[in-house]
Amino acid sequence: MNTLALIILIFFSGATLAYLSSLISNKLPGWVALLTTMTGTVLFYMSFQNEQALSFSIIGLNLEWALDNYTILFAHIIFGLGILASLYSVQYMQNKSQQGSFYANFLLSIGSMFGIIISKDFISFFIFWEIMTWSSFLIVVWNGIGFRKNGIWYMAMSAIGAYAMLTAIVLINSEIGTYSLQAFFNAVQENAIDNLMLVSILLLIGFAVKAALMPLHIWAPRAYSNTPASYTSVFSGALSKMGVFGMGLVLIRVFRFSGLQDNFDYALVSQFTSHVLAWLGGITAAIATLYALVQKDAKKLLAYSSIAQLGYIVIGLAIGTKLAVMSALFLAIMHAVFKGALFMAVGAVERQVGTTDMTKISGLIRRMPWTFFVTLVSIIALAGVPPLSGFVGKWMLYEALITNGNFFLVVVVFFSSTAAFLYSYRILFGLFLGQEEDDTAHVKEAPATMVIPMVILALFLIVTGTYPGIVFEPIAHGMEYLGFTDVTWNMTVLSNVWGDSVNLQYVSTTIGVAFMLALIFLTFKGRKGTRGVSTKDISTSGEIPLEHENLTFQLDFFKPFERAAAPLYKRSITKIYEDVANGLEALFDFTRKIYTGNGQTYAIYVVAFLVTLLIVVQNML
Amino acid sequence: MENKRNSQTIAEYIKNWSRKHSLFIMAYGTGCGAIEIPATLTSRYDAERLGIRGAATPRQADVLLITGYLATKTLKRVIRVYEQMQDPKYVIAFGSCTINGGMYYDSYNTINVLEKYIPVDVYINGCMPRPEAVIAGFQQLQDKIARGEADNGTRYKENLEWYRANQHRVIKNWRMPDYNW
Amino acid sequence: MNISPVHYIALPLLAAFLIPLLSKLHKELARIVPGLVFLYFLVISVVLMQRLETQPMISEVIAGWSAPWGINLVFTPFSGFLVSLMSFIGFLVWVYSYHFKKIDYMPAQKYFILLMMLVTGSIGIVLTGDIFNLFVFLEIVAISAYSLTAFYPGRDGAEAAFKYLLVGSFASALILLAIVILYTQTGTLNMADLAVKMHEVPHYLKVIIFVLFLVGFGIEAEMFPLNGWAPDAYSQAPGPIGAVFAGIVVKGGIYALVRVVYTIFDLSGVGTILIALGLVTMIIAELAALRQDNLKRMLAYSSIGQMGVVLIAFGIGTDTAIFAALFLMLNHALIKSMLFFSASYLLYNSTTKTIKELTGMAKHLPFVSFIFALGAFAIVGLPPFSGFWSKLYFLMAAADAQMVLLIITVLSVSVIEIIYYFRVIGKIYSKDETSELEPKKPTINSVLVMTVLGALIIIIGVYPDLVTDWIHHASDALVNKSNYIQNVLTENLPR
Amino acid sequence: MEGIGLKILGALLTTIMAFAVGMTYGGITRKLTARVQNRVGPTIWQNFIDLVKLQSKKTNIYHGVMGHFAPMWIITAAMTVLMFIPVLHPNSTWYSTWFPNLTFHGDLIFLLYMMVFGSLGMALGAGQTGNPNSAIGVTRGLSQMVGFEIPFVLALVALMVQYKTTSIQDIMAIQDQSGVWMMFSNPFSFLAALFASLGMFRYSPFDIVGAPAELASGPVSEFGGKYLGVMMTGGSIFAFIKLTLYVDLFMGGAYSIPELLIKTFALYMVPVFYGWVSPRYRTEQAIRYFWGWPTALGILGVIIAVW
Repeated sequence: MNTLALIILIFFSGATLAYLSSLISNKLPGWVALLTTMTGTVLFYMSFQNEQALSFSIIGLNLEWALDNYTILFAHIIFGLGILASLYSVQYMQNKSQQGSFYANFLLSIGSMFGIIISKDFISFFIFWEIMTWSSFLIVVWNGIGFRKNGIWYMAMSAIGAYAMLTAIVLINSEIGTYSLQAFFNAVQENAIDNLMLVSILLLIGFAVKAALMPLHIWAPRAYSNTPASYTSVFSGALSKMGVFGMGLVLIRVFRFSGLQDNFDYALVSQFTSHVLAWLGGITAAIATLYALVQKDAKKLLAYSSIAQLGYIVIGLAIGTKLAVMSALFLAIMHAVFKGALFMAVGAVERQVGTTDMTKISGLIRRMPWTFFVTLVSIIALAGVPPLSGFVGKWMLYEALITNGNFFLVVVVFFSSTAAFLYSYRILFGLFLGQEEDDTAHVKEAPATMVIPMVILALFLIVTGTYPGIVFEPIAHGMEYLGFTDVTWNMTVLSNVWGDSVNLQYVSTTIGVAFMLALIFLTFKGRKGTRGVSTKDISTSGEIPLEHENLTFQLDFFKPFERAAAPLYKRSITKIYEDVANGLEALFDFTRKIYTGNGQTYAIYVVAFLVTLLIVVQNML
Repeated sequence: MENKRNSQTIAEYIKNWSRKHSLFIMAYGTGCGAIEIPATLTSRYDAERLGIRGAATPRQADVLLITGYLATKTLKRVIRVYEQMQDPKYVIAFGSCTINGGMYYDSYNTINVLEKYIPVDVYINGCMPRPEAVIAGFQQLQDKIARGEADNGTRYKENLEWYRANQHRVIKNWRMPDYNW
Repeated sequence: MNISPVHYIALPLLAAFLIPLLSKLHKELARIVPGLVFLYFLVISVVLMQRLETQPMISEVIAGWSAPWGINLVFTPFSGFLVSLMSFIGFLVWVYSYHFKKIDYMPAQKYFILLMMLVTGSIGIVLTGDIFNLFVFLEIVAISAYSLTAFYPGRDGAEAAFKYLLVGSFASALILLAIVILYTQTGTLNMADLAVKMHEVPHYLKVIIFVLFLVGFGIEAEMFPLNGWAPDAYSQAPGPIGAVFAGIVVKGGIYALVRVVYTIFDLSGVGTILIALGLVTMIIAELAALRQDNLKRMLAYSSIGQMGVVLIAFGIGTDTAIFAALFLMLNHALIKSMLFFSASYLLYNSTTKTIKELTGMAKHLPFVSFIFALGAFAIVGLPPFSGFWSKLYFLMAAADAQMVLLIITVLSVSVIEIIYYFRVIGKIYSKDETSELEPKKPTINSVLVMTVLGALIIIIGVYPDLVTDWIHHASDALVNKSNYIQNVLTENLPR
Repeated sequence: MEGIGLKILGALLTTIMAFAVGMTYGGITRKLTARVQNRVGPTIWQNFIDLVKLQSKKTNIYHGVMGHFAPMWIITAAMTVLMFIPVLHPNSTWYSTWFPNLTFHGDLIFLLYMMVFGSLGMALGAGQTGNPNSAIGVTRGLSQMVGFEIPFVLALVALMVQYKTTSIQDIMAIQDQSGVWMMFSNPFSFLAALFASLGMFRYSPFDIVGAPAELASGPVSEFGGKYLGVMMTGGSIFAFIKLTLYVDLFMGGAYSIPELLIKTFALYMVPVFYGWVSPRYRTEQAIRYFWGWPTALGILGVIIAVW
């Protein structure tokens, strides 16, 4: 049997099995899911080097599945994160009810994500896309809380995106008579599609919803924060990348290498669209960052931060130069890694402490050192500080923007990534630093099966910080699929088109040496007189904080910044959406006035309709 | 001066010299003497030329200034601050009140002899001492430091039980946390 | 016994008379006999459909007079498709409602007879080749439907039935009028013959007849603004009857409309009118559904909306479009029945039938809630459920016809559809620890029915080729008008 | 091997020089401030004395592992950045023999990010202490950073665009070739960067982080003894780094140490002078300040650079 079909089958039947096994015992589905993901992953990694393809037909439509380098790049994300998340969730979900439905949807979404990337025709692409949407939707609302607020928005926005995509798909089909992706790209090359811009923009809208691009992002914070953390890592790490995956195809394969660049109008429109997207990405990054830093809930903060990070990725893709795309794909992978790790870490906190509200937690660093370590590493990567891998992506992005002449966009990006330090610190401080709570004195480190996946991700961040070439290799292959030729990369040296470079090995060596020197100096100097004290032992003007008092600064953390940036906070897109939605609903209410419930009215309708038809139709027919 | 040098190793000498010339003060405004501190530190008397400057927190401070009478309520804070300071640390007490209670000698809530509660390096007499006197006091302390004689914290630690007993006697509701200061 | 389409009509009519007598022998017979009839329907459908493999259509002449003059029943792939679907749904409704009014059998007897007549009438509409006969069957349907709407004693049911009656009698009158005009002009009532002779009718009369038919059948087909009766009727009739309305009766109305438009008339521009009407119907209905508190009304509006889409598809009129329309009808019949079946249980203990009362139902009725959710997923067209394929084909048809705006409108409305369906799911699945109610557990036969429907929806969704051949045949038969005329008029001499 | 030995020696020399210069500038500032206030003031070596005293504290406390690591982070960041910054002009003889360090392996954006590394460590250490003042100080510092980063980045973008490079050596070389310093060829960007430097050096009116009066010196309020000493060292090196960076970018770099000292000192006096005459801003005022005229100047600079 074809491996691709087998993997899909394994995931989908695994989902069924997971659900059915929950009828026997609530503990089983977790293991079933783990086994399924493991089997699928192993199967994929055993065979992904080989050429894989499959095509079959369903109600007269040809479906094609195949692996290519671009696909493999994203498959790494899906399977890597998927297997870690399923290992993680076994313990995370331990005492929760209804695990069957959770794991069924978990596996469905992973399987369908794989389905999306291997689809080489729009129909199976769309089918898997929708399966992914509703399975993730079911996980978003899995806990039954805030269904209306979280779930409906997600589903509605996803539907808008999906339907935009569907429109584009059927339009493409009506133009070229097939759903094949390759045929579409060929048609683009040959300029055989009349309303290519419309189609592309519709497709982009569809992908932008999943990539949570402003102004289509409003589902994201709510959906991300309402999801069990074991899935949020996949959700934010891998699922949102499906939007990136699609955008890459459209922005690069259609816009950049369309063979129509000589056509002035086409070039103008496609460049305009790219620019608009790039700016939207920038605005997304900036605004989402601003919202992230006022959040009190760690998960919500990370949700907004995800949106911001996806903004960078979109910028990179929209700019579309070699370096920019490379940075975007690199950031996409890194975002999957560090955001996966972060959501897992926050999930560990949630499981051990019972809340993710940063105003209620503090000082967990001693209780959960591994979780802190993972968070710290991920946050450093997220903030883009060298020597971890986040910096590599950021660096490439900036260089790409500057060398490409997007001067003001780079400032916006810089602003948002500087502001990102604020929320980065917020989450580290909010959860792990500050005075220790007596309430959390009993808290222990999360179980090993939860810590191990996180630590693996963290280690990956550290290693790729110095040797990003590990990641560049699949990216370069993927970019060649997208149409770039001669993609160069180096194991440790980053360089831009102007020839400027950063040698990461030197950086990490210098940091390491300097740090070791300082460590030795500080640790051994006056070692006798040096001692650790409790975090309660602080100098508060001689006042003595009592045992139960916690002086950790948690509320209104960035109030001064909020005050300074008040105009930026004044208008919330979410609120606008809600107003629009409410307004529309009120407007739609008029339909209820049509149906008065009065038989006479209905009779009049019939007569009036008859007369109208007689008048109108007489002229028409 | 010269005999001081002889009794110390060179490293000790350098350390003490730097301690002498860099005094971060924790001005604890316990009483009326606090008014003299600004005068001492600002332009007219300019204590900074002697390396004396204010420190905001006891962690960074070298010298604790007790500026006047000490109510028992304040004493608790003073002890706390003192214990939070890092060795070597010094205490300068201002005015008569810290020596013998001064005009508050029979007050029900004021301690009379500061020495009983925390070790004091230098008393500056007067009610109140003028900035000149304060600076003189500082210089005396500096001399003491340079001689390597001022090590307040060790004294406190060695006689901790005695100090604690005295402190307990006046501070009835002793709720000092049992931190490992 | 030679199986013929006549059995569809004759047997239930016979049974309807016999049931009161038989039930004197044994009470249960009042329940069982209709079931047997439905079962027999299924058998005939299968046999006849198989026979269609060898011959293009089966035309059965009643009372010996051949086609242009006598009354005939025509079993084409198209009508066969609809008849089989109706039989199937009818059978499922019977299974589902087998326990209905178990205690007192008198209402049950009425219920089952009416149900049978309703289905029979609808099947008759589809089968008949005679326009007047069509009218008669329409009346049978209408009268059974009125009675079923007023089935429960009480003001609301009676009011709903009255509205239905009022509007329905308009429909009857208009259709009758149209038939009269038609007959005066052509002198025939056979539809095939009419189609041949249609060119004799002056254009202005043609238009008038068309409009009369459009309005008349439009009422049954729940076309805007003639569908005011529908929400009331759906919500007042017994639960499973909602499924019959949505799955069977409306299909009959649509069939009649389509038969008239596609076979009898040769007017150009009808497509545009159908599209326009369908569009308006769909938009208004879905918007109305968005704000409904009452679950059944919501389902009714949604049903209307779906019919609007079907109308649009018929209006587009290309092969793909008609394929899509039939596929839509199939899916709608299956899914909406399933929704009504499950909604009945969800609303069983509710006094106001509002969505609000469904809070936390999933805890008490996990299976029914699951089925409802499945139905909602399928009807909004999420893959891999059956609703997706029909939607896809509909959009493909629209795209081929270069109707981008139409696609966008339909899909925007679909978003609204998603919102209101998912709101209900949200209510059902939301955590509510306070609810104390002990709702009625679904009986084994209803579970069976819902399982069958759910399985079908998933199976068709995953493997649509199972039914597409069937639908292709049906749509070919519909499009190929001359074939129909020729076969009816020439080949069907009495055997 | 000889080359490596020389390089290590050069690196050590650079570090020592940076440290000494930073400390001395701090001392000079204190002296000058005292003179402005009509005081005698401490010696200009006062900071060294303070440092020695801090290092000779007999006891030290830390509040947890991050409290222990924070000073190391700072000094690590300082030393690393120093290694990647060209202290002297690449064309000068001194540079090639003594101060090349690792400057060919980094660029401007790398430096920008690397400079944050230390602040991050500081913030973590401050957070670990559990002192509310520290955390407040950190949030103020971060907020202010968002403020001044914008004009600063605008200036840098203008620079990079104008010279079509992100390498500092190239920027210096081009300035040398054209004979016009950046501060003259694009004065608006220079001004924007200069305003940003006010926030960077955290002298009054932007000393909202330390804010001795209300925050008890902010992030460092729980640090004393050797920890504070190491932080001071790191801070001094950072001061030198920032000044050198400015000199490199806007003043064409320096060919010799005295030239470097003159230029850096001149630059250094700007925030100091500004501080003497200004009271302290509130945080939001500070941020708003940077988002106002400095940003406008920065945008103007970019426009001119693109032109």
